[in-house]
Amino acid sequence: MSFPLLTATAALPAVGAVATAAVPAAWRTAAKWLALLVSLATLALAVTVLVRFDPDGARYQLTESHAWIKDFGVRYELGVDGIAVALIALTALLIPFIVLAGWNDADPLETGSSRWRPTQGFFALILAVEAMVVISFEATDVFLFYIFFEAMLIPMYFLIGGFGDRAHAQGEEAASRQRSYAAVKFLLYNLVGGLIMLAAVIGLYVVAGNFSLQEIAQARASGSLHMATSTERWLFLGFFFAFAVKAPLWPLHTWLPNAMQESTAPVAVLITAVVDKVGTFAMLRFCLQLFPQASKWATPVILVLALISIVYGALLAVGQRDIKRLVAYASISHFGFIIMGIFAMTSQGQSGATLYMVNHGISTAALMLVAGFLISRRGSRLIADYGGVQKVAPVLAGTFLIGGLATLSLPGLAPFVSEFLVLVGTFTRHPVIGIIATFGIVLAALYTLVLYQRTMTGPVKPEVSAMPDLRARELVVVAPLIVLLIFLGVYPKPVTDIVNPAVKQTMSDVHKKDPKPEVEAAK
Amino acid sequence: MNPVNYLYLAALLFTIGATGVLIRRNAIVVFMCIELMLNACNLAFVAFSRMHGNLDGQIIAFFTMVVAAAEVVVGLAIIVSLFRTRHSASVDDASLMKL
Amino acid sequence: MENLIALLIAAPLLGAAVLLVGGRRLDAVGHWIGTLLSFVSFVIGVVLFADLLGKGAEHRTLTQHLFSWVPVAGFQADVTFRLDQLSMTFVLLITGVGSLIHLYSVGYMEHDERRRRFFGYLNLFLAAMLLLVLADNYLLLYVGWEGVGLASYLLIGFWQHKPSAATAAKKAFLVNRVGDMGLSIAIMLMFTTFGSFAFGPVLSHAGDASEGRLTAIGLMLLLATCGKSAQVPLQSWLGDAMEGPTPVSALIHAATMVTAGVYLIVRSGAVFNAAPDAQLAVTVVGAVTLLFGAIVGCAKDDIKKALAGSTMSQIGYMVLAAGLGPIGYVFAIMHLVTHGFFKAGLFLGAGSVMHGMNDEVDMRKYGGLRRYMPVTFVTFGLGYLAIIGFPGLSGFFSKDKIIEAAFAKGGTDGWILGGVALLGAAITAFYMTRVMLMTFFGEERWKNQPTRSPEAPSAEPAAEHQGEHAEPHPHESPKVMTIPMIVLAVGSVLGGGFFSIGDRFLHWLEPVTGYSEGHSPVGAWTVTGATMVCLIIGVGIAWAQYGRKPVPAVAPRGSLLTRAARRDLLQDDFNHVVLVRGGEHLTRSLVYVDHTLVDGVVNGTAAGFGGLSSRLRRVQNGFARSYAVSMFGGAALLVAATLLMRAV
Amino acid sequence: MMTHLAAYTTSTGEAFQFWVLGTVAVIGALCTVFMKKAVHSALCLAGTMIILAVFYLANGAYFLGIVQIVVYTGAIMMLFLFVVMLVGVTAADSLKETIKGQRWLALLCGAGFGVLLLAGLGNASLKEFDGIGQANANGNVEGLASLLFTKYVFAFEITGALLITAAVGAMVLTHRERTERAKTQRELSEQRVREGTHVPPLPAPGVYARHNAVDIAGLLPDGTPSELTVSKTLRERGQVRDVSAEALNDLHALEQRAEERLERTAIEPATFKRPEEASK
Repeated sequence: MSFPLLTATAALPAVGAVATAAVPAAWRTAAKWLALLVSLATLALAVTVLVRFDPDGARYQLTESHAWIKDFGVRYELGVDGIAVALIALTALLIPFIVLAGWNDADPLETGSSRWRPTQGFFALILAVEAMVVISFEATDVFLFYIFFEAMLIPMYFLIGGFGDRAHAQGEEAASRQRSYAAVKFLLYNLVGGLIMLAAVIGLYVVAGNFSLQEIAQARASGSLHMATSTERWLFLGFFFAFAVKAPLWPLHTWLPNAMQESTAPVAVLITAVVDKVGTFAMLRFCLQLFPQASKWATPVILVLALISIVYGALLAVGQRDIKRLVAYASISHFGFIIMGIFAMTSQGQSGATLYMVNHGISTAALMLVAGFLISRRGSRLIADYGGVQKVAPVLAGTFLIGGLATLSLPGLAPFVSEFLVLVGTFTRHPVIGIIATFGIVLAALYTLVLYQRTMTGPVKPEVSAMPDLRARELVVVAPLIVLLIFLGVYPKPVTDIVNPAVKQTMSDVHKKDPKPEVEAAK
Repeated sequence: MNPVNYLYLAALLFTIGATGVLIRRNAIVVFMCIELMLNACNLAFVAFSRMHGNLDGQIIAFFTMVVAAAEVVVGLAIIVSLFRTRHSASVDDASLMKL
Repeated sequence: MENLIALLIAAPLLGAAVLLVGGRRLDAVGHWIGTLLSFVSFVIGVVLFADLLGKGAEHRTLTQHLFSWVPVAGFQADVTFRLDQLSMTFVLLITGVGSLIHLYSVGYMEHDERRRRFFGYLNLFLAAMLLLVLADNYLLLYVGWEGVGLASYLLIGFWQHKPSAATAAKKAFLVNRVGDMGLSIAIMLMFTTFGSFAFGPVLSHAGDASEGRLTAIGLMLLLATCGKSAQVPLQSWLGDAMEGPTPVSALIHAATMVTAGVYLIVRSGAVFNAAPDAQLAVTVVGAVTLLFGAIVGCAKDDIKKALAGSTMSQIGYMVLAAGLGPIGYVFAIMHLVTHGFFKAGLFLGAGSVMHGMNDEVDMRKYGGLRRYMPVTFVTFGLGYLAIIGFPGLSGFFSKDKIIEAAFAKGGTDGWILGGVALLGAAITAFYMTRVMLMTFFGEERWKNQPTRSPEAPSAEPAAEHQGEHAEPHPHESPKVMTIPMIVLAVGSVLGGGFFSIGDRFLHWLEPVTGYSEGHSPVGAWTVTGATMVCLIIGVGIAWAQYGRKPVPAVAPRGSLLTRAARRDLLQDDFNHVVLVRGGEHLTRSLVYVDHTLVDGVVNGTAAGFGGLSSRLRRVQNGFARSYAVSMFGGAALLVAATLLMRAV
Repeated sequence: MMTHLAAYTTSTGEAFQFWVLGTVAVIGALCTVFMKKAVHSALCLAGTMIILAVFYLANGAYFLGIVQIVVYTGAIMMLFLFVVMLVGVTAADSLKETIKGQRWLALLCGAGFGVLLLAGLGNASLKEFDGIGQANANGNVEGLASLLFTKYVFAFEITGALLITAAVGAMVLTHRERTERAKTQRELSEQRVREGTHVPPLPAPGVYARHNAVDIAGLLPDGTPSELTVSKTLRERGQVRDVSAEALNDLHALEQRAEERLERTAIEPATFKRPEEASK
């Protein structure tokens, strides 16, 4: 038996989480370094997975399979396809930055404050989330997936509810109230989605007799497992609902702005760049593979919802007065693109969507983390409290601009490639939806540039005149992300090469072929 | 007259007893109403006994009486001790079932 | 030789990277690095040009494949460059004029503490613009297309501390994005139509596709053009873009970037040739903009904005020509090149004037400057003569050809378009003469008055060391600024003749763009004659109005048209009322909707359950008798159910 | 063996007895429920039970009839009366409803249940009666006994155990073991002094009230009655007579007479009413 690489990748951060939590209270810095080391080691493991993965090989690789709950046919089954590999790499890549960016976020407040901020807990929770996200990407057993899909809510709940921004306009009391509101909202939304999914999971077991994704998918493909049309649709909806909450898709999105607004920037990145990706990933892996017919049946509605997400999220981003809320709504718009790409049912759409997940992770991380640095300097999230930062802190402004440009999908930066692929993929099958979605790029420019203009340009506000530029630690966080954004914008082939075969498989799962062009001119 | 009328009477008495249980607040009266219900049942049993021509119904009625006696003993004892601690025989006082 | 193409782009890109990442260490030499790399690019361009000239007309297309960019199933985007006669023309224009303006900026931006960054942006622009014209497929072109938009954004907003500059930059980017949307939809359409968006397959198979699709593609490309080239209805950003430093206006908003739309149409000629409706739309847009820009140019007192109106109008000519199809492509490009020379020259001249006038931009506060800045006067004057189409100068040749071609379109269309083009020529003569007269002739209106205009409180940093309200001391600019102006003036004088005599330019471009001789209903000399008459009329009116009478230092109220023209023919007001206000209302109401409705539904559900449970909780009142009632009711229900079941 | 008729009827005498006594039984039951005082309820219930005993007898359940009278009416009802006496009369005797909607719900449920029950009985095919004669052939008591000690012997034994348990349970519930020595009078008075409440003995009833019966509250100097003067049990039963208004009226009349005698301005005769009268 070979080394269980996938288990190790998920287990390492889990063990790290426990170890970090166990560090004595006085050794705060040690806990931080431990968390950083663990996340880097996880990254190393993830890179190993990436290297060992053969894009042209079997669909699921590095598989592990052990019996777990025999009576219910639940197995501990892991395996990765190209999409999962890309996302695991993204997750493992982002966590060290999140840890580094949140280095001081969970320090105890200055003496005299009654609030105690458990540093160890903060980093342990982040690592715990990482472990659960990674295993969600790896699980090929529906039940196993479900458990971790739900379990990650717990550490996220504590991260949102327990660690907010340091300063708050309305005082500590209001901040804490809003935080717990956001955390509860997050939990409730996702829990409801999860419970509906649980019903569907049980239903799937009743219909299929086991939980193995591969077996069920094969049985579906070969026709040996027949599902009644309505059964399949109900099960699909049960799964999809949970993923749509997590993703989040309009109109199930309202938890995201609250959660992102109230949590610290690194945690906000964790939510939107890492945890939410599980939702869109699961749509590709579970919805399309298990319920191909129902997926096709639901496509029109989902595409329209995704379209609404895109335009609506962007419009709301324009109207926001809070930097983090703005980024949250921008993310909703981007998730609209991802879901649209998935359900466009074209190679371009799905490859684009997968690529989008990776790119959105990186670009949002860049933008949000810089925004977090900005907010921590001034102690306010309100856009109106800033102005002229560019003059005082040019490097901060520059990185903020690059993050913003990535968000608006400027060509040359990574998100452009994926966004365009999604648009093309949608357009080839649904031209009208594709065209309307294109309006999203104008709106994206609007909210990004308005944000930049209001915060960074113009006369220097007195409150920001003493603002320090990015520090070394912060540069270490931002610079690699920007380099990655540029690299993947210019040369996304490494990612597409991994993703394409998996997308091809998914396309064949749903029995869809790309539409032919009118004139065969490519030859 | 058809002896089934005894059954109607039993049903009537039972209903009156049940309503009494719901309406009265004095625990003792409530208990009396319960006794009334039990007696109504006994009447029905006796009538059934006659209807079927065997004594099993009467046996059951006999057991009912015995159990009712036991119940009354315990119940009244509870009422007395309740009254001692709360100085009231009302079943409503201080919503007993609420924390 | 092919391998040099990438270097064309790499040189300025390297410059941009070094200058922007390098930090303050490079402040002392940054501008020279930028200028040097720009010249390097130009030299490479010249070498490649020489190489192309050495080949036969049919072999003048070089391609360089670098790597596969986005390969997904049928969607294959490569990073491939294509250098043919059309791209070569642009490369030379971009790097040539670009290098001169780099040089000019060394002097112009001398006192700006962020000069290094300025050169970084300029280099970034060069790289993006070169990428735009060298791309071998539309997606790569799109990268350059947005890249120049970014550079333009950064440069317009270079003085970010001025809110007006920041706003103008944002506006430029946004309006351009609308155009970019057109380009991206066009690319998608190409992909669904041809399964590719590389120039080769698309252009060679354009004839095979249905006309409806081609028209759609054409219209989307036109939308892109409108955005980038400031054509009606997306022209509103160009006037505001003058907030940027003057060299930027000269390079990006006069000579190169704004002409990218013309490049796009000419490059996609094969598509337009097969879609007459799209072509008609192009000519209409061109004609309308031609007049629009000219009228706006007549009313502006801000020298740069007047020139911006002129730019709009001249690009209108080019778009008009490009819309005419094969009879106009070559002339569109020719006018583009000559315009690049003289308009860059004019802007640099304007910059030089401002440089000497404490950054005053109001022409009503100029006057009689020819004595103080002779070199500027001469070069500006030559540019002026070129643009109004003075016989023998470059504008004469290129514009004349376009007017001829417009008539040659034939039919009513031809007469209308030709007439508009002629009218445009007259107005051009009027407003350019106006600029000339107000700036260099007449009284010296700048004397005895403070000059810092309130609109530009801390305008160009070059003036920062001077007193707040000092009377300006007009002076000639340093050599590093005048030399580029002289070179450009020489180009504007000789370019047209050089290109036209012997149809050199026609023969050079024809293999790429195709050319067909138009059959004009009026003779070539008649058109020339008519143009001359228009020119004289225009100049004459301007002379009568601004040359003979003194120019009031404060603008008179003016006619309704004048006032409208001063406000960009109310287009901004329209935008403000409809788009900005409407958008604000929309977003605000959506924020409200999201908070109350979408969130409200969910919260309402929660509150509903909460309310229900608090109601239900009241049932649990702790009274044993209440519970007994429920039990009794339940028993009654059970009896009822039993009876019912038996009855059924 | 009798061949049974579709409509088994009883003798006319029994029918007469049923209708008369049945009516009384229902009235007794209703009185049980609606009588204000527990004692009256208990008496009505006893009456109903006796009638039921008669019905048992009429139905051939002689043993049960006797047991009903002896055990139920004789023992259990007496137990009830004892408890009523022990507990005394409390506010719980009021028929006034305190839970909103309880009465209506109860009556609704009761009516519904009753109607359903009667309807169910009406629907059931209960026309065939075997009569008890055959079963009682060897004597009712003997028949019961033979069943009780054969077929139902286990149930019988268990019932016995239940009775014993109940008896023990009742004792446990009602018996209070004194865990500490009773306080002496001295200790009680010392405690009162310590607490500062009612150091002197409680006032006697009837003081200043012209009566000195135990159920009349003594009056305070301002003429209002003092609760402290009457026994707690009387208070709880609501059997305290209030004569304060009378006394005050008498006083007033006396004053008026004195004024008349002294030929002063006539004073309007004031009438004092008892608080509860005033509130009516």
